[in-house]
Amino acid sequence: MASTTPGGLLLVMAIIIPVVGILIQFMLGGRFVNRIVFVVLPASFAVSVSIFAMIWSSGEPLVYVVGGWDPPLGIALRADGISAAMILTTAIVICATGIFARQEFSQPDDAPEARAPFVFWALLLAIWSALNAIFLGADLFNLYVALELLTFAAVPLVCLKGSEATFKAALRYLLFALLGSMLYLLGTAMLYGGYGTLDIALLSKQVRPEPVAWVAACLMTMGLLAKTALFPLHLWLPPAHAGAPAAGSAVLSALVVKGSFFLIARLWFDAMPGLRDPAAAQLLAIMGSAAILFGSVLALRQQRLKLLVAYSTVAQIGYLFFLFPLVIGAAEPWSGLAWTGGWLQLLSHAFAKAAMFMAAGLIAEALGHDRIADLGGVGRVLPLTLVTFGLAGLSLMGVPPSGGFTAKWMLLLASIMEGQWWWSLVMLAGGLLAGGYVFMVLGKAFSAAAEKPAIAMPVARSREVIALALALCAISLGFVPLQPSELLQIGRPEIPGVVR
Amino acid sequence: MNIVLDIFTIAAVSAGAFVFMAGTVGLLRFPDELTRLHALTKADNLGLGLIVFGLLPQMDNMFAALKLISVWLLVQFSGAMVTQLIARTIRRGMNA
Amino acid sequence: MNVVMLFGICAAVLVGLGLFGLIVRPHPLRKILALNVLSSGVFLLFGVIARRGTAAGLGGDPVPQAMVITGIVVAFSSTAMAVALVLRLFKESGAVTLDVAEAEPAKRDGG
Amino acid sequence: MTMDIVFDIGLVALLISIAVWSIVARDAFSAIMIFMVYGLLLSLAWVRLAAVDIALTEAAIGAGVTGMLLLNALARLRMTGSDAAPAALPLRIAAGVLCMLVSAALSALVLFPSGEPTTLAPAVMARLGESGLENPVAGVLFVFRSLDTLLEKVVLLLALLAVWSLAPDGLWGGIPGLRVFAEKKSVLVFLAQTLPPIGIMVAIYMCWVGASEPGGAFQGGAVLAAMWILVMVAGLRKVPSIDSQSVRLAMAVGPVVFLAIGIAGIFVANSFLAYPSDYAKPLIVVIEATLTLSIGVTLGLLAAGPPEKVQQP
Repeated sequence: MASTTPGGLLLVMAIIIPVVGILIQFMLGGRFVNRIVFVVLPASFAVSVSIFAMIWSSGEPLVYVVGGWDPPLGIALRADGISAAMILTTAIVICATGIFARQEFSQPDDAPEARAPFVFWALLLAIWSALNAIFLGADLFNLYVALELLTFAAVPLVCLKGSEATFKAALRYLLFALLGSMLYLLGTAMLYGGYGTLDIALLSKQVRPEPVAWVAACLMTMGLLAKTALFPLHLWLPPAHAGAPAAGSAVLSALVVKGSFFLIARLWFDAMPGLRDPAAAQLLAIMGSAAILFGSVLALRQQRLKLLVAYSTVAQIGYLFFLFPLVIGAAEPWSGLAWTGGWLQLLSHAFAKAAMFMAAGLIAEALGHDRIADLGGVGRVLPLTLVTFGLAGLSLMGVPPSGGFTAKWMLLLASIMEGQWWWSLVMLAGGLLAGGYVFMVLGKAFSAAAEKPAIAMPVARSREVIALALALCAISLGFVPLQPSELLQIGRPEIPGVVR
Repeated sequence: MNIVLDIFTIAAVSAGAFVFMAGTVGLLRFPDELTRLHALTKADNLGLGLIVFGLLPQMDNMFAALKLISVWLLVQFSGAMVTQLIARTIRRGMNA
Repeated sequence: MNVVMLFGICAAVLVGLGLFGLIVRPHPLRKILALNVLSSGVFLLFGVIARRGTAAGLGGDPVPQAMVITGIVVAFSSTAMAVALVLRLFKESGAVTLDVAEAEPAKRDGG
Repeated sequence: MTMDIVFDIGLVALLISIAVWSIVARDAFSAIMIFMVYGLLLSLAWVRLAAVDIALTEAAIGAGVTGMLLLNALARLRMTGSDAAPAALPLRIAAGVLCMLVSAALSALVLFPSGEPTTLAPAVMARLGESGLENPVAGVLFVFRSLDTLLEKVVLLLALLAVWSLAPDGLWGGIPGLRVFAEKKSVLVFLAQTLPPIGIMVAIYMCWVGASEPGGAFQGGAVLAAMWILVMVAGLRKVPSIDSQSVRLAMAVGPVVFLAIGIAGIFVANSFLAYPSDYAKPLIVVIEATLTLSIGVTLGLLAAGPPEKVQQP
């Protein structure tokens, strides 16, 4: 069973290369940070692409048994289809963020070590390492440590600007996140007490629907929901994501909240397949629906652009939870379609939201403010950025051609064909509301009546291009075929019916 | 022989526990900080000393006994120092 | 009644207490304290599970025991980080109200 | 056996009532004081659960360093009297009911376990010999689940980075705002001169026996940190600036050595974080020794807080 496969070492490298970067940065000091990042980002990117390529071409998961100690005594790392997709997406978004932030957080060559560059790059690398550890982890306690690593890297990013409001947002985020980790750990303890292992593959064979498993699953899901900011546990998210510097918001909104969502999916689909319960799945989707509706309505009512984008994240997270009722207990081929649709939504939202936060950041930088009411005419000053915002918006709304459209179409189709048509109403309403807030911004920006606004600070064309490239990634996901994806099924024998 | 040692241990440890109890009562009942400090340190010195003394015969080797004694000495030392510090702070507070 | 059950109940009560303090105490420092009580309950549960798994001449299963040691260090790190944030917030604003008024109802669902 | 259970019942009752007290106490100062007592009692509970390694860690970190951190915070917040009132009554009742439900569910699961006790103890003991260690907990930490331990060291480093990151831009590279009571011939100075040699020896001893008996890098590191803070508070050694080269090296050396040995394992022992069979124990001792230093420095700096003063040239 679990034994190291060829190429398994890549999994270790995906986790430790960023850590090596952080350690070197501490040892050599911040003056070398530009050069360290210049080496580590490409190296780590290459590793991520290789992992993706190996899984894509072989159709088999990669496994690495750390230290040669087989589970349950030791820890294994495992990459299946969804890990591969997440790892590649993470690599693209983080590297794009790196290029986007290169100027803002550049350490001057002959100046003494500066705070912002030192902290920002170390945190970015730590987030990358933690996310990879989450996507590859096959042991629930190891995943707890990875989850904490992610928290510790994400929270300081929120208050990097250092104002009273961001400290408050960071503290609130931290308290929610710590509560979430503790509930997760509590569930982990109970699973170990019940089954004597925390290895996901071994657990999946043993977990039966009995009280200990139910309580553990419930606690762990609650904890992870707090970290994913699913309504009504979303209160920490908007101030935190809106308060961070643009590059930080992009990573936080596009990737960090997805890390804990990924764990919820791992838990329900991989660690405890024996527990799959339609009622629980419905409950998660109900919370998701509430998130879509409330998040979108609140986004419409925001007066600041970055807050609007942050509330849109609250809404878009909701769609991910349709994965549960539409896959669990449903028949092929629709459950496979829903599986693909759910993950595609996650990936396209990652690209679109990163692009959107970067665009919002550029607008705020150029104008010196991000009040939506005063955005009039900004489209004539920053046409490229507003196009980026619009393209990302298409994906969020679910208008073709875009990854968001394909994803939502698959989910919609699955919900109707499975006779759970009520979710499709929520999806349509969510799409309309998203259209509302996107056009509210675009309408202001391109309004013919407005004067050309004064520019506080010009923004570099290269940064605009990076944001546009991410938005185009989200659009290009719209061209994946409308059928269950083979890649996302790799390593999942329990969902049959996929034509290979 | 063993029984004698056991009885000795019981007696010494009980005496130590009693001193600690008395110290605690003092801590709670004495009127001001300085007298409370006095009660606390007496309990520390004598109580812990009695307990360590009582436990010595129960140790199976020299090394373990030595560890016990050094624990007592360390507590003595740091306790005395910290008490001094607290007392000085209190006196400074009174003068001000 | 044996040691395992006794400390198991103790762990369960501590978890509930920590959760309670986290929800009802508005001051961030008190919330941090409550989180520490909560985590001590969780760790104790690991310890109880370890004690229940006495075997091979050991007083307890060393695997959960090692996990607790890792957990204590992580919990300490988070306390240090949270306390530093509270102090910085105080320095910036002269007060440490978290403005948690709207965050509270959400936490209620955290259990 | 009956005596034991009476003691345990007393201990549990005390633990719970002290926890209740620290949650409901009116003012923050007493809450923190009580919490420190709670930490010490908790170490006693760990001894009763036959987990001496954890008892040491809890006493050193859970009660010691955490308590110091909270007290320092309290002094800086200058909080006196009662703090803000707790939440409104309906919320308190709702929260109370919810928390009781959680406690009840957990207790029920503890009292009526569904299966046989689970344990990996035999598996650990069967393969512990291969590592040359005798302390099974150290075996799990540094051999079987060493990836967890390695990542957790990175977490510790990140926590320090997070604390530092709270400083304003201009103070980066400055000196942490630890309060120094420099007063010649004070008792504190005497204490700071005499205690550290003993403390450092205790730290080294703890780290050394960690391979075979309870103890190890964490406990040793915490003692080291306490000694360092004592010396700094007494004004015998300056608080270093956060960009000091030696501090940075000391912080990173443990994780770096750990990672380097782990990577070397790929080439000489066929797997990341595997040790070549004959050299396992010496390598682990090297890792633990460097980690003790790094942990000591990191914990000390965590307690010292973010930089608050500019470095004097």
